[in-house]
Amino acid sequence: MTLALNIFTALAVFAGTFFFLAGTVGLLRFPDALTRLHALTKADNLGLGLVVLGLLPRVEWPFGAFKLISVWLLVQLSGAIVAQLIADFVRREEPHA
Amino acid sequence: MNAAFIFDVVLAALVFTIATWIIAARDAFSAVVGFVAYGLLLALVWVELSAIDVALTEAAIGSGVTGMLLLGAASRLRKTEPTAVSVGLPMRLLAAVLCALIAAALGFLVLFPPGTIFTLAPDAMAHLPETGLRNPVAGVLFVYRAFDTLLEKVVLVLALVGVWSLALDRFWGGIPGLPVFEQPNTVLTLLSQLLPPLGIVVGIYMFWTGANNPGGAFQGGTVLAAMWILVMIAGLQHMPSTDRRMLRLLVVLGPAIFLVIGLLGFALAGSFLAYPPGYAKPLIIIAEAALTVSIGVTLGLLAAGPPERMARR
Amino acid sequence: MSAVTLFGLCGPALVGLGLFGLITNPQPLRKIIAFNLLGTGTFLLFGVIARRGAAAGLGGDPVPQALVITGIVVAFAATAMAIALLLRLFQESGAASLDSSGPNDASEATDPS
Amino acid sequence: MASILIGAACFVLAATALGLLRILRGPADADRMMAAQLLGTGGVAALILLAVAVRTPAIVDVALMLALLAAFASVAFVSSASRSRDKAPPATDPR
Repeated sequence: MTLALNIFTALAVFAGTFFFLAGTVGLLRFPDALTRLHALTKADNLGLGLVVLGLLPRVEWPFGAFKLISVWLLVQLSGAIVAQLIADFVRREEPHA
Repeated sequence: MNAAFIFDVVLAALVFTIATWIIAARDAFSAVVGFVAYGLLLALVWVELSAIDVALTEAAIGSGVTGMLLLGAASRLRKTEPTAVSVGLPMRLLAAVLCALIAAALGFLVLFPPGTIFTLAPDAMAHLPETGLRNPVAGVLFVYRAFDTLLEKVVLVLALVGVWSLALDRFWGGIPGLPVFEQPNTVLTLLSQLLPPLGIVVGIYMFWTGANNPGGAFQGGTVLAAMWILVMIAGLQHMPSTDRRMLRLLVVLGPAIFLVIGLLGFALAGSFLAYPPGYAKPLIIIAEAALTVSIGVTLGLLAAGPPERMARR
Repeated sequence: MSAVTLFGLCGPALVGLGLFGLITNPQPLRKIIAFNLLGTGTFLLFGVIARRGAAAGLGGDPVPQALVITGIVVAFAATAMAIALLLRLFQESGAASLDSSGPNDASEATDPS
Repeated sequence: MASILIGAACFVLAATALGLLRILRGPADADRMMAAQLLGTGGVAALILLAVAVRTPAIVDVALMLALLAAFASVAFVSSASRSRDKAPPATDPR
């Protein structure tokens, strides 16, 4: 049981870290601001989401788990809205983009 | 060489690199963004130094509210940048040598500390049960060094008076010049409707848990301040006029209640800021609750800046 | 070398960098940022002293930690004050090079009605 | 398990910090802001990984604080940048 749990955590966390790396690569390699924004949201959603998923069985139930999920939801909310705001800003800044 | 140490090495290297970047960056805006990132990393450093109370403060103030202030100033001052005269090379070299010497001297002290390591941790822990608190940092802030904390609150109020008095004479008591988002923006409205309720819960949680776990009035108050500013930036609530009596009352409420409790100490426990035995915790909670509100309002007003226009009557 | 020593050396380096920026950078805003950097370096030194004083089941000496919390709040107050001063200075002296939020009549004119 | 989690925290931190190269390159201020935003998320992930690895639940509170204020810097940036731009050159503004 513990072994299965460990494997689950390790897999989810590794998958999460991969999305963080993907987010960085996207931020550095994509050609313009709007596509870079796209890369950013992957780290918010999937990267942090998978890390939280992997850690869930290891925290105190229910408050620890509740806090972890709230952290993820908060980052989701801010991430989504900041992406919109920046996209809006960029579009008004350079109308051709 | 274990994982934790590698983490610390990476963290320290990042902090140092970003600090160098902040100093070396060509334009002020890059330096400010670097500073926001730097504050974030510093919160991680404080976690690694087992100072979670400090990490919370740094996360809230260091990168959050200070970042906002600096970003606002950087975009306002953008056009004045090219006019600044830079310092000549000989002066730079001299400064570099001087600063390196100071850093080296401090570094030497870190590497070769005095023989006996002085610590107040055992004393702090030994008397903590008498206060009813279980967070030693809260114990230091509100019992052992309560005078410092009281004065610090007074400093915040004085800083606010200082900021306000920078307004033009005819705007005294007017409305602060916080940049309000002018384009009607539904996304920002959504954020500032959803986030503040959660933020207020977190702020109160920080204050409440502060007695026994890392957290406290500063951290809670800062979260409240941030939420207030968010609501005002989004234009959901108008920035209040600074001559509102209620507002000014809220600013001094915390320090005033703390002072009253301190003066009661003369009558009930024999000296200033002493708590009568058995009543320490409730009194501290009352003072902290008032301080949380006052810190929230004061930090929010400090970030909003001096008054720049008058309220329409 | 331990992690504490590592951050302990980071502190002085930040103090040095901050001081250098404070002296050599001509822009007032950059000086304010550099001063904040210097401050955080000093706080880190306090943090290292606290960590070395770990005893009685605590991860660090709570007294320096509490001092740092006070310090961070006061540093913020000072920064807010400095920025307000700086913005006012530009309003007074460099109105031509500053955006229109500077001169007083303009801000009255754009007062949302 | 603890080392794996700390290793992952280390990796996330290093990866997202690499994104800070965007601050160097720019070109626009919005791109720079995005790099700080990414590091914010990375910092949150690193903190919760650390919290579980060293079994200190209070560290999650720091992550909660960062998550709550994650949008704050970007909102301040967008609002102050659009204000100074809108008011600066009246000629380019169609209104």
